[in-house]
This record gives sequence, structure tokens and C-alpha cells, in this order.
Amino acid sequence: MESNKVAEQLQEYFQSIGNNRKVLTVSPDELIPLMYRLRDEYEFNYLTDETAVDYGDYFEVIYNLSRVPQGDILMVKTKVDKEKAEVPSVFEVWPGAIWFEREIFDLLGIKFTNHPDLRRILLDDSFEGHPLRKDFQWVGGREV
Amino acid sequence: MLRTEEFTLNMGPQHPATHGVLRLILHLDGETIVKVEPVVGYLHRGIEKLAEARTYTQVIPYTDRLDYLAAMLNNLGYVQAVEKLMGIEIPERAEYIRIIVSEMSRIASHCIAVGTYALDLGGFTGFMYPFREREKLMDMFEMISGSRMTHSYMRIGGVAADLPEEFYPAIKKFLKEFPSCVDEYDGLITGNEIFQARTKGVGVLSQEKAVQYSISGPTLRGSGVNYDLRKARPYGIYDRFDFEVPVGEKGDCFDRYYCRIQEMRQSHRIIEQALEQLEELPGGPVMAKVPKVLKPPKGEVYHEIEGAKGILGYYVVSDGTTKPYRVHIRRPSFINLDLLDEMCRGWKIADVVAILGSIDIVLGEVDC
Amino acid sequence: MENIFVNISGSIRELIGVLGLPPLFNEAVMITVKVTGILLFIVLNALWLVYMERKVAGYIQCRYGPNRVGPKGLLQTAADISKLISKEIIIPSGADKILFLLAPVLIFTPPLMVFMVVPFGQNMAAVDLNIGVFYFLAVASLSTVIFWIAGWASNNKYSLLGGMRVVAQMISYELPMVLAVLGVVMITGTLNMSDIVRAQENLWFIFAQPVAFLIYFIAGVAECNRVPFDLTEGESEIVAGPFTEYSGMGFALFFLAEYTNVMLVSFMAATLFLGGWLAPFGLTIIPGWAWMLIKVYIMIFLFMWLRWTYPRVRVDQLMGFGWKVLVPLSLANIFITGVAIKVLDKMGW
Amino acid sequence: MVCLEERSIGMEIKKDLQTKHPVEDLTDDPVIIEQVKRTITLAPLEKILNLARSNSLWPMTFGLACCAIEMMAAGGPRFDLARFGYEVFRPSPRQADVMIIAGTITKKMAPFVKRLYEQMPEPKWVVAMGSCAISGGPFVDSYSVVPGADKLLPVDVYIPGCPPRPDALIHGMLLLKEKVKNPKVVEEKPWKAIK
Repeated sequence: MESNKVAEQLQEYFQSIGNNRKVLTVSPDELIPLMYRLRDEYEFNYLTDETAVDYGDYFEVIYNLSRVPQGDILMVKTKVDKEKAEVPSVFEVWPGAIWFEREIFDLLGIKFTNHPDLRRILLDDSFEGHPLRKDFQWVGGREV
Repeated sequence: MLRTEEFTLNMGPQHPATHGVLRLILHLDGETIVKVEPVVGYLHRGIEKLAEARTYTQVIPYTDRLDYLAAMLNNLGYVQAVEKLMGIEIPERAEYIRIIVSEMSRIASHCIAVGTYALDLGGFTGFMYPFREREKLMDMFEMISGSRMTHSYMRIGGVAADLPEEFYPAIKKFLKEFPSCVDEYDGLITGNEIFQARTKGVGVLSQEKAVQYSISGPTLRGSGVNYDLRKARPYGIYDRFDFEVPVGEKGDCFDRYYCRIQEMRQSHRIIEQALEQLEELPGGPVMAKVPKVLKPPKGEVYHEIEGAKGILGYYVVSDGTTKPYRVHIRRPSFINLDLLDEMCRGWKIADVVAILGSIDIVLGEVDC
Repeated sequence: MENIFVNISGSIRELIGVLGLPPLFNEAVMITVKVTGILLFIVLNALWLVYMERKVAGYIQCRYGPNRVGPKGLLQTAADISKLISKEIIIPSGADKILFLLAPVLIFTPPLMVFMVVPFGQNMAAVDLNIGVFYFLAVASLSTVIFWIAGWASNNKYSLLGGMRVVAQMISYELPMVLAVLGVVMITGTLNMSDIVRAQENLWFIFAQPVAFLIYFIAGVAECNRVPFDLTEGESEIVAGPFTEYSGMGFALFFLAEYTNVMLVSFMAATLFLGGWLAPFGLTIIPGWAWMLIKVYIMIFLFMWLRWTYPRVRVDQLMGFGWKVLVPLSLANIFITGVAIKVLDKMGW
Repeated sequence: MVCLEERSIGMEIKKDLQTKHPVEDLTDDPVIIEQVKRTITLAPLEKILNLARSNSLWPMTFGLACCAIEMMAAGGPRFDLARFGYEVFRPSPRQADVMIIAGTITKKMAPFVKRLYEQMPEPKWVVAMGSCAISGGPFVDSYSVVPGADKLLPVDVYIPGCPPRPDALIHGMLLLKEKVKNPKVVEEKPWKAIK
């Protein structure tokens, strides 16, 4: 939608903002101010989806924001390298992110700073390793 | 000094009212709830990891088993996401078949939602009547796709097969009887004073909190937010049909329940219009020209549809090979559940069951 | 046909009298014969009611009830009960063993004791107490304690919750029941069951005291823990209430006791309000005790009909309804009956 | 084809007595062998009780996934499980006879399945409904799924299908009824049970 328009306007505030093919990319440290601005000024008041992908040596965290009830949608992405996987939590901007981020932490092992209670949600607490990482090894139940 | 202690009660993974294997740790002060702690993950089958080891078409049967009450809608979401990624145009006839079949699936899902809600509140007969209608829908699904619940009927680029001849008389008969059946539910469940006493004013969810906590579907519309993706951001050919979006006022359990009853009536209207327009269409193909082995271009897509429980989104990343690099599913039941804690505070145990029933979650979708 | 049972008991009395034993012994034998007769009647009826409930539930929910076990499914309850007899009885660790095993045994005594007083037909009451109604109300409230024992002894949080709910519900619904029955007693002036029935010669009390009948019926539903007041065994909330931990015969006794309570309340409703063994419009071709059974089964069908249409009430709504609606209503009913009796006396009836 | 399985852990009814009594390899103390032979035998009373047990198998409300919806449909108006007297779905394991495992058992759920099985009073049976309960089904090579219920519990009847139709579940329950009525049918002539 109008992601490139949003990108130019925000150019002067956040240098790290980029826009390739209608997706806003921003660095993790400027994430929260950008999110606040997107929510207040551009009334993206609804975080529909927050997920993450493991691209080998770096993680990419993807936020999809939309306007309720108009319905436009915007995708914002941040990149963080694999060792120190540390992303600020958008819990204070949209409280709905609490379970999204717990699931990402559980399945991919990305820590979210100042998240109210970052624990495993889907897997057993005694489960070691994060399944959705590309280098996750496990033995299936298929008797070959 | 008389000191009353809080005690924790475990509405464990096996409980008649938790719609599957959800565990609620209730911190109680007598019968009133102090804190609710939902524990999920007892049905986590790792579908997102399995999808990474399957080809694009092989992922479709996994999407059936997510929200196993409305399997067609799950297929629709995934298939439209991949079509958007590959830029495929599907034939007109397939579009209409998809709309008819997914609205039927929505009615079947709401039938169960209404039925189990009456069962949770103790009305066993209110559970049986919607199941009778659902059996008729099951027969029609079996005619179309060969299976009652896990259809895997939609393919990337269209639908698996055209509608059989005996489907049309069956759907017409169903469409004639269905409104009187919904009025019957009204009489049996909605008009029941004890049902109203148990649901009116219970578990109120305000509009701002619902939007902040990214709640979606009848739960969001019950609080008065008019946000239905079929109207807000029409996908497929939903803009050719006219239907209203039922919206509640006070956001209590009754409004959420009543939104579902109204939505059944609206889906009934959509199917009627879609059937008329389908009959005028010349008999074209139902499957676009799609290569046997799908190799979508490198890239990613995020596509959302209005599922039976809420906004069902698919985020597919492809790296050019035949297997998706990453499939993430935005599951409405999973997100609608995180607000259960605030909504249940101060109410009784019986209300936790009522509120959980009104949010209408399916554990296959919560745990993915 | 009218008093076939009276003749049977008379012939048994002569049979024993012939032996020339001391009269006290005759009395004891007569009482044991009556007790076994009533116990047999209760157990058979309870078995039959379980089957009837499942069939009625089936037809209300547009499906068949059990019809495969035995002719038309009649042996279904027999199969259930004999299966439950042969089940292993598990006593949970930490449970209060004596009380845990005592509760199912005790659950049958209050209804059995009250059945001694119920007039099955023309002077066919086992013991014709002259304070029958008072005895009924006193003993019927004993089952509250037994449910509470079961709830407490099974060392399970759900049973504890169920037990607490039982005490709250049954006590707060004793009061409207007593006050409703008081309306009837004021008109007849006697507490003897048979006299109350005889007093309804020309006008059944259901027409004289419609409000009292309604209150009695609602309080009766609450006494037997039937839907819409089945909070003790709130299936979807607290699993199975006080008898979550009971398996095998323990559960079977609770299961049957519920139906005995329903039968008891229906018998009382029939005697107090529906004119007991009096035939309506003088159709005496059917014997009195058969009329009594017909009325009881109509009431039981009402209980079942209620169960398969209404959801469950919440705890505080239950208490609110009991105290804020039923009790004032029954007090007003007593006041109006009192005034009406005085006015009718003045007009010389 | 619904197939009947001899229980992997030898439960209450032993084989006929002419062959070596299994208790003999447990202990060689003649007194105990005598006692065991005298008590555990297929007395006529046991036959009648088995007949009663087979006609009133109370399943436990224990739905895990999609098969649970088909189990509810089996109890529904059209495929009426009540005709056989099996529609009394008891929520508490204490009062249930049959545990119908309807759905996928995950590793997080496995201890609870085991505990529920142990809480059920003897004699109890297990029906594995759906291919997830039989062998992990479509999720067999997932990291968090137990491949099959027989890894945890002795299973009596396997009902294939994903999800099996409600009448397949009823067929499975009737097979269980045959097995409960005459436990020997499993060893000698299983095809007799599948009329």
C-alpha cells in the first residue's frame, strides 16, 4: 500500500529505515520509536501478526500491522544476527504481542527484552533446543 | 483472625469444558476467580516444521488439521497465499465453488461453536440440534471431497474437482430448511432465560482492549468493532455478494454468541447468491494451468482471510525450490486466548466455562 | 382391584397370627414385609427410571435411546448396574476411608425412611403417621449431610467444591419447600398424609394453591439436584461434584439415589397437590394406587422434560433466586391463604 | 479394516489351564500356583459379568484432536451411540470403562494420558481411534508427537482413518463388545468377531 510514502516521510527521523518492495526494514534499536509513531500518527492500531524466520546466520522478525476498521496492512521487518538474538519487545505498543513473542522465543530462541514473562508456551519446559531453527536435529517416530 | 487462603484448581488437559486439551490453572478465592493461567501446547504437533519438509501441495492436508472444524477455510487461506506469491489467476468457476464451500464450512464451524456453548452451560439438547444440521453439511462435503472433515479439496490454482450433480439438489434443500433451523436454535438457546442470565453481562470485553490485544473474529465483533476481512479487505470475489456484518454492542458473552448465530444467517445468504451466479456461468474448467511441480519465485507473501474463529493469516517464504522455506500460520484461536485471564477475573468458575465457550477456541489451531 | 394390597397384607397378618406368637412379633414381621415391599418397589422403579430418562432424552434430542440391549433396550440399566457392581472400588490416597465408604451406604436411608410414610393408595401407607408431612420435611433434609460427607471424604478439590455447593443449595431450598407445604397444611389443618388426600375430595389443592405447587415444584427440583439446579454435579464445571472419586458400586448408589429422590418428591407432590389416590372426575374403574402411580409418573416426566431443555444456573443466581424470590413468594402465599380461610369461614363454608 | 489386538500386557483373564499356566514361570512355589489356578479362571459368573460389561461400556470424555469431533458426532443424533448404551460419556476417569484415545498424543500430553489410564478402575479397555493414535499418523516424524498409543498403554481396538467415520467408531466399539464378551475370541478366531 502506501509503504513507500510512509518510508519517505519517516526518512528524516530514522536513518536505518529502508523500503524494498513495499516492506519497511528498520534496525532493532530504532524499532520501538518507529512502532510508536506508526501506531499514533498513522493509526496502525492492530498488530495482526508477528513472526520470525531463521535465514542461516541471521534472524528476521516480521511484524504485520493493519488499521482497524479501515483494513490497510503494512509489513515491518528487523534483522538480528543469530548469536546475540535480542529484539526489543513491542509489548508496550501492542499488548497483543505477548503470546506472539513467547511463541517466537519458544520455537526460535529469540529473546525479547522487557517482555513481561518470557517462558516457553508450546513446548515442554524440559525441551532443549528450538525446533524452527534450520540446524535443529530430532529423531522422528517413523519406524523405517 | 479468620484467614481465608487462595487455592489453585487445575481445569486440567482433560476436562469436559475445555474444548480439547487446554489446561487452565485457576487461582480461586472460594468460587471467585483471582487469576487464570492458560497452559497450552498439549496438542503442539509442529506443523510449521513439518511444512518445511513437504512440497507446496503436500502442505494442504496439514492445513486441514489446524482448525479441524472449518477445514475448507484453512485450505482457502493457504492456497490463496501461494497463488498470490506465484501470481496465478484462477478460473471464475473455481472462485464461486471456493466461496460456496468455505461459507458452508463456516456454518458447520459455527454450528459446533453454538452447540458446545450450550453444552458447556449445561443444556445438553442445545448441543444435539446444531449437530443434526451439521450432519447434512457433512454429507455434502463428502459428496464434494470424499471426506467429512479433512477435505483437502482446494488446490493451488483452483479446486480438486467440479461439484457433482447430486450436490445441487442437496444444497437447495439445505438452504430451504436452514433458516427455520436457526430460528429453532434461537427458541431453544437464545430465548432461554437461564441461558441469557448466564451470558448477559458476563466477561465484558471493551473495544480498545480487544483491538490492543489483536483479538479477531466474532469475539472482536461482539465488542462492537465492525472489522470483517470479507468487507474490510475483500479477497477472492467477496465483493460481488451483499451481506451485513453482525456487530454486538456490549461485548459480553451473549453478544459474541449472537454474532455467530447472525453470521450463520449471513453465510446462508452468501451461499444463495453464489449458487445463483454459479448457475449462470458456462461450465468452464475448475483448475488453472499450473505446472505439476510448483516452483514459486523467491520471495515472501502474507495473506489473511476471515476464518471461522477470526483472522487466519499465512506467511509463506519461498527460496525458489519445491519446498517452502518457512510457513507461519497466524492462528486466531491462539491469540484470542491470551485475554482469557483479564476477562475472567472476579467471575465464578461457571463463568470461566461460559467465557471460554464464547471465545470459541479449537485446540488444533491454538497449538498448531 | 381397589385394595388388592390391603387384602394381601391382611392375609399375611392372619398367616402369622395362626402361629400364636406374641403380638409384638407379628407387628415386627408385618413391618419387615412392608419394608421389603417398598425397597423392592424403589429399586425396581429406580432401574426403570434410568432407562426411561435415557429414552426420553433420546426422543427429545431426535435420536433413539438405548434399544439394542434386551428387547427394546429394557435390559440396559440391568447391564449398567451389574457392570458397576463388578467394578474395582478405588479409595483415593489421603481420603477419609470410613466416611468415603459410609457415604454411598447412607445415601439410600433418607428416601427409604420417608417412603414408609408415603400413602401409595387407600390406607396403604406403611406407617400412617399423624405427623407425616413434618416427618417428610425433617428426614428429606438429611441427604444434604451425606452429599457433604461424600464431597469432603474424597480428598479432591472438585468434590470439595461440589460438597460446598450442595450444602448451600439444599439448605437454602428447604425453606421455600417448607413454607409452600405450610400453605396446604393450613387448609387441611392436619399433618396426616391420608387425611390431606381425603381433604382433596372435591377440589385438588393444585387448584386451591397454584402458587404453592409452583414453589414446591421448583424447590423439589433443587432438592434432587436436577437441572437447572444441578450445580452439585455440574458436569462441565466441576467434573462430577461430590462423586468424582467414586467408582463402581459407590457411584451406582449415588446414581440410583438421585432417581429415588426424584420419585420421592413426585410422590409428595402427588399426595399434597394432585389428590393422591383420588380419581379425577370420579373415574374409579382404575384403582386408587394406579392413579397415584400415573400422577407420579406425570411429575417425573416433568422433571425429565425440564432437564433436557434448560441449561444450568450459576451459584449466586441460584441463591439469589431462592432467597429473594421463592421465600417472599411463599410467605405471601401463606398470608393470602390465611386471609382467605378467615374470609371463607365468615361466609360460612 | 478394524483389527483386534491381543493386549500386549497380560491382563486379568489368563489363557486356558491345560497349557502351562503363566504363573508357573513367575513363581515355582506350589501353594501360590495352586491358589492362582483356583482363583483366576473363567467361571460362569465371569461370563455373565462380561456380558453385562460388554453392553454398557462407558467411554471417558477424552478428546484430543479432530477425532474427538467425530466421537461427538457418533454420540450425536444421526450415528446414535446411545442405541448401544455407550453414550454415557463420563468426565471423571473413575467412572469410565473405555478410554477412547481420539487424536494425536504429544510428548507433553503423554504423562497425563498414562495417569488417566491408571486412574481408571479395573477392568478397563483402550480404543485407539484414528491414525494419530495408532501410529502418529501424518505427524509421525514430528519432534513432539508420540508415534502411537501402544507406546504408552495396552490398546484393545485400533480404528484406522483420519478421522475415522462415526460408524467406523461404532464398528470399533462393537468389536470391543465382542472382545469383552469373550476375551478368547482374540486368540483363536479373531475373524469370528468381525462378522
